Amino acid sequence: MIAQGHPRSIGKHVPRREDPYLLRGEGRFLDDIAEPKDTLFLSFAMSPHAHARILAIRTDAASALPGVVAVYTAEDMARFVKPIRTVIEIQGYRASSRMVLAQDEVRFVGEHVAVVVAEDPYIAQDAAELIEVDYEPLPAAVRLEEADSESAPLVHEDIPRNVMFEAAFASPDFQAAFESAEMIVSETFRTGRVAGVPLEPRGCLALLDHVADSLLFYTSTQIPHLARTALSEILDFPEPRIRVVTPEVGGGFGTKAQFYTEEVVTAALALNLRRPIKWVQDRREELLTSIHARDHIYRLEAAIDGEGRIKALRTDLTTNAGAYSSYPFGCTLEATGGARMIVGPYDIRNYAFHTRAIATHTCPSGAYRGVAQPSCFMAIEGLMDRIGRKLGIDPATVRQRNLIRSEQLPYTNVLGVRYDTGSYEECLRRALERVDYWNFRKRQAEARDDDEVLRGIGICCFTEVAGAGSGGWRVRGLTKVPGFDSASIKVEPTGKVTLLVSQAAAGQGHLTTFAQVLADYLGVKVEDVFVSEGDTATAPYGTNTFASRGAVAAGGAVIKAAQSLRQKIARIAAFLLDVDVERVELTESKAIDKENPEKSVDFRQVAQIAYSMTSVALPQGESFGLEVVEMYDPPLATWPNAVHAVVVAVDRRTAKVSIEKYVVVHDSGRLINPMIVDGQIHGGIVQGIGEALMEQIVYDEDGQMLNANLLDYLMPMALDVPQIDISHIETPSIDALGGFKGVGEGGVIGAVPAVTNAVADALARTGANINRLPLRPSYLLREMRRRQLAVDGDRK
Amino acid sequence: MNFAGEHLIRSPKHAVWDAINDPDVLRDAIPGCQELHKKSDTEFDAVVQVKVGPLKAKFKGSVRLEDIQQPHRCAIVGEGQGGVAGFAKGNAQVELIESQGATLIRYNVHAAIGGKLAQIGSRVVQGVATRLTLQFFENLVARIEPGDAGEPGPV
Amino acid sequence: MSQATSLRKTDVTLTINGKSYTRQVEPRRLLVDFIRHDVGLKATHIGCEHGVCGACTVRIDGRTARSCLHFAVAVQGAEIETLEGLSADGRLAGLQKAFHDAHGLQCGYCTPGVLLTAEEFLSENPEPSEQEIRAALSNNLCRCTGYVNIVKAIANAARDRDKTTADPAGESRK
Amino acid sequence: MKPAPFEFRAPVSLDGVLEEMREHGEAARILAGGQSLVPLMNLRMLQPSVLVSINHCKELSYIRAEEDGLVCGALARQWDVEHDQVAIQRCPLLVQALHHVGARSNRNRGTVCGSLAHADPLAELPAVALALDADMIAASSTGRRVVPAREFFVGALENSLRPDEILEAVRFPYAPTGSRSCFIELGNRNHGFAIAGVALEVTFGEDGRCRRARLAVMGGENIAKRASDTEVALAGSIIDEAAAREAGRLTASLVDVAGDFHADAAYRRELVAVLVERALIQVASGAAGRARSI
Repeated sequence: MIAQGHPRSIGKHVPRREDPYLLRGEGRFLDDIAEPKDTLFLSFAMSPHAHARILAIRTDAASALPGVVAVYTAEDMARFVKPIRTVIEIQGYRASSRMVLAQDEVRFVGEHVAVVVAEDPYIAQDAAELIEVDYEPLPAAVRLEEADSESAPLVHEDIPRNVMFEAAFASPDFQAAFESAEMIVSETFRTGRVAGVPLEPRGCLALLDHVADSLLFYTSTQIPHLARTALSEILDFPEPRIRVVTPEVGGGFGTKAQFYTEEVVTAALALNLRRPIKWVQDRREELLTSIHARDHIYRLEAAIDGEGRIKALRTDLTTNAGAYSSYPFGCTLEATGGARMIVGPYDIRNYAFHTRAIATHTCPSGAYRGVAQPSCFMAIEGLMDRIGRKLGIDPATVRQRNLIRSEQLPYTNVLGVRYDTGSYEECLRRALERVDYWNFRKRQAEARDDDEVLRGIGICCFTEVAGAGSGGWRVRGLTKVPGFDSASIKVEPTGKVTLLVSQAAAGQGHLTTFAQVLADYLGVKVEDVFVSEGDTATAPYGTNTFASRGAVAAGGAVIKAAQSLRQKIARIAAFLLDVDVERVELTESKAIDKENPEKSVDFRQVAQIAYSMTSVALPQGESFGLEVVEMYDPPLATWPNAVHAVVVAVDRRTAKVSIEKYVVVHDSGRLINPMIVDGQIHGGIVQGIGEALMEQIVYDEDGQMLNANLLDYLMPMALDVPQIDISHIETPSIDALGGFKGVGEGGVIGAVPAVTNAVADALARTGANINRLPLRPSYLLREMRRRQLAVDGDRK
Repeated sequence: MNFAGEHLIRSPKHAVWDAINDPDVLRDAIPGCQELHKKSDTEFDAVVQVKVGPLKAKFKGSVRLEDIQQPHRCAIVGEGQGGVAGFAKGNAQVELIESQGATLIRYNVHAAIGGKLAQIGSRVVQGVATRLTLQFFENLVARIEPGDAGEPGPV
Repeated sequence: MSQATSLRKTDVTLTINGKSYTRQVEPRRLLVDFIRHDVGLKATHIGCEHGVCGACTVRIDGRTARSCLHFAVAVQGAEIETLEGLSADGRLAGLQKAFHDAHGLQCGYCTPGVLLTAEEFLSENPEPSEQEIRAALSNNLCRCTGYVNIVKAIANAARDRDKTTADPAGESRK
Repeated sequence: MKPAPFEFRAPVSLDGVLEEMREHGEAARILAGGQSLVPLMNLRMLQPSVLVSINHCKELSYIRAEEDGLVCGALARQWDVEHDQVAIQRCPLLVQALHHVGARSNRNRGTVCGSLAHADPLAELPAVALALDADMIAASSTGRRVVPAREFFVGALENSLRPDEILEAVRFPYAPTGSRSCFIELGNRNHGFAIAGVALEVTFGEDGRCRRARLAVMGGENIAKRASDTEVALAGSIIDEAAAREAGRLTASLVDVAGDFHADAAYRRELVAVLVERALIQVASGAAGRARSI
């Protein structure tokens, strides 16, 4: 319950307090931290083969290079490091463990085979190139389409047909409903493998405190607490003597929400050599070894009625897990996510899925922004358009007929998941209006067949899983992911407020948004609140930052802590104001007597009493200090929803796509800072535009990556981005404290399907069937020509 | 990377076949070949220095003749470790067809590169692989045809 | 530093933000590493080391340049400027305020390079169109903002800058 | 990635540079702007043992309007040439192409000669040099020689300079008065490496017919190529839509293209045809850069 009468901070465009030092270039990112003089630097030798047996490793030339201190292989590391094992308690999952350096066998190009420790990063790389490795190349399972066949080479001996995870589901009367429907519409969708590519590659710095024999570990991460626990288990080193500190992070997007082998090696070697160790990744390594995502095949079948309503939907999903199950989310997150989230905002009562994560000799996959949702919504929203084309009903109308209606909310979907509130119909209605949908359709119908430019419009209606609590992670088998987050509030003796949260931002503006929440729920001026996070020595334990959970989980924890601390402050203030506690109201860092507001005491005066620093003693029974820590476990998940509508123009001769109009109507429940929410949506949309039009990690049939550089892994630049028109609907969550729903991933989830559908719509006239990403001009022209050849063939 | 082509050699089929199996001929034909030692009738150890403008990579590996159907058809398979740059392998299916006393040599090449060369230079290296293949067969032709064929024309 | 590498080291003196620094480094020492690690000015960031992302943008003799594509030894005698220098003497105040007000940054890793690129662009194009701003930014990679608010911030800075620097004779406008 | 070690030389005179190249030749590389060279060194694809910087050779830093063409010295920065009044007036194709060369900060430091000597298959300046029959002035300690563009570019990243030679300067012939030119390229992204590109200059006669067309095309794994047959076909004709389309088709059949994951061969060939057609239409419609006599 918000402090009444308090000038609200939540909902305001509060400029970010992070900006001033970042704009002066004073933000300290990982490699900016001044490392001690005796710091040693790491460089890894990487496998050039996708699959090979390691016959011999000769490190003498490398070790002999002046400036090199040591060279380690897997055997050396095994003495003091255990393999990383991703535990996922879900039926159908086969765990695989991974040594921090490849042992006996390399399983993807770029896998680390040895590590050099040297006095200078340049020398470390010189030495890494002197390491000679004799490989016996072995056949590699690379193409997802073939990796689970009988004859496919095995990535792990103990995982038959490379099926690392498999699960199926069918709602009670699915089969009957599927067979009774009038018509089946089916399609296969193939999404391209992409990577998060944060502008700051990964890196870490391990420092030893000899006296306390403890480890101070800086790492560019989104999961400081989870990383600390993992380090302790893998190094067998007491968790209380590990302190993980998150520096400024130059973008994460999920890429840094994994725990990587290099972090283990850096910490282990610091402990072993008793010297500070620093490792900074370069871009080539980052593209080769940071997690990839979205390498998926969807086969959808929808049983529909004459009106275009989906009576029953069947999803067959295959995801590429890569060589190992990444830590902590593993290879099941995309496979379960894609299969479970695809029903989205649609009232689909009969649903069945069969989903699998297949191991291949490629870089491990992991949780990149949106986690499977951009792909699964590309599939379902592509199917909605095809239903429309088959029945001659406009795709917007098909969606209107399938959407869950507001009067059905709260709604429990076919997988038993509860959508508490939402604005599915209203978002679609407003998006169609703002994109001037029906006039566009009119103009499109009048367009001539020989126009040089083909225009199309694409829609994506979606829900986004966000703010998942412990229930949400357990249901996915991810028992190592706690689900709760926490906040510690201290009103200091001087009356200022210290807020510590279990998060680790990478540009989301946490220091500003959590101060806004605390200001409203504690009745303190926002400028009196000082937020800090990311340091496990100060911030309380929590699940940290990924999957659009910050606002919901940590926001909720701040509210819970504020509500409990308010009582104590009000009691002490009532004592000072000599009034009944019900008459006390906290506002603007003051406690006022509601009945005569000019009578008040400020937080400083209350704090002085609480810290026993005045002549007046604390009232009987009151404890000292003004400090509280609260853990908050959000509901199973919150469900922001949105509609993206996009108009594209495709040059018929060059098949180059340009985005002419981009409209978003978004509902993230109650918005804390709309300016920051819009920034998250902009960034997500542009990553989605990249994923749809140009981004792809390319492996050849031998498992060689062909674009581990930014000239060949194309991402959108300023000239590729349209004007983006965002409008908000605020339907607060009734399950999550504060009514927040989260927004981190909505942008990318909506953009991939909407842009793909727009291009497919533009080319539908040419008969091209656009169902795979990315939509490079070469692919689009080939599809246009394929049908034209067929047409020419018929005409001859 | 796959590419194909053919060349007419003004000498009889058996002479072309012998040449393809002769290490001295292969050493002259393979562009940048510095060493070629016979390990067996069908396998040779090789050191090849590939130079593309500023890029230089030395490949140590082997050249093997496989699926030999004398004197009609065989596969010339080359594999080399380029140390840090990565590795390269090529498989040239070669077919000899008699035509009026001369021989048409038809080839279908599949080449693949691995390691850093593939990750960074794939765009440039592809053109290089095509050109080196053409050069190989042109050198082969020049080496086999009797002297009166004169200087090989400007490339 | 170990004895071996010192054989190949030479004394390199660079003028950075008006101050002269002499360090003993190898000829291969990249300018960005000299600035960041040998001198300790950490505002200039590394994003790719192959000249694509723009995070390492500095100014050499008054013009923007990618400091990952230069060797320190080869730019001796030149005037190097980094965000720290331009920010200290207030030249970027207008841009910095515009970026703050328009939420033109999120993680801040690309921001130094973007600010230097924008400053050079605005000093030569006082009244740019949005498309011209996008073209000027078309080689500074940002993965967080989707460029929307960066373009808005630069447009706002141009508008405000126009008011302050426009003199009646209009020389300032090209 | 950090570059491999090398010895560094920074002679202050051209003779000093030529002396270094004579001594080290094969093992040495010239460092001018470094915008093409240093990325390859940082990625350790290229590990010269000696790097000869010409940045301290003031005598090589010039843009001279000479009798028969604009001469850019080895240190002429791309940005300076792009804003040189004579270049703008009399070599419009060169200036149009320079707009596409990398980012502003690349062009501030990158040199025209450096880009030409590097000879990347998808670089714009080699296509312009070929189209305009530019002359490359190669210098070595034993003397100078003029290498016409068509003999200078051998292949991807390969020019015909001897190991002890440097590209001292390049001469771009002036565009004939009344000629019009344009440079078009297209990539998978709106700025960055192209998939195909066209450098075109057309001189029109009084009757509006094409008196001479100079056309070079880049598009595949090999260096840019002059489309001489198309030039012959265009000579004397009115450049209308049909002629432009036919010229595009003819040029596409001349160019050897190869596919890769960015674009398959068929697409590259079709793109060359479309870009040539659109360049011709743009030049014919007068929308192109017009060469003015001073």
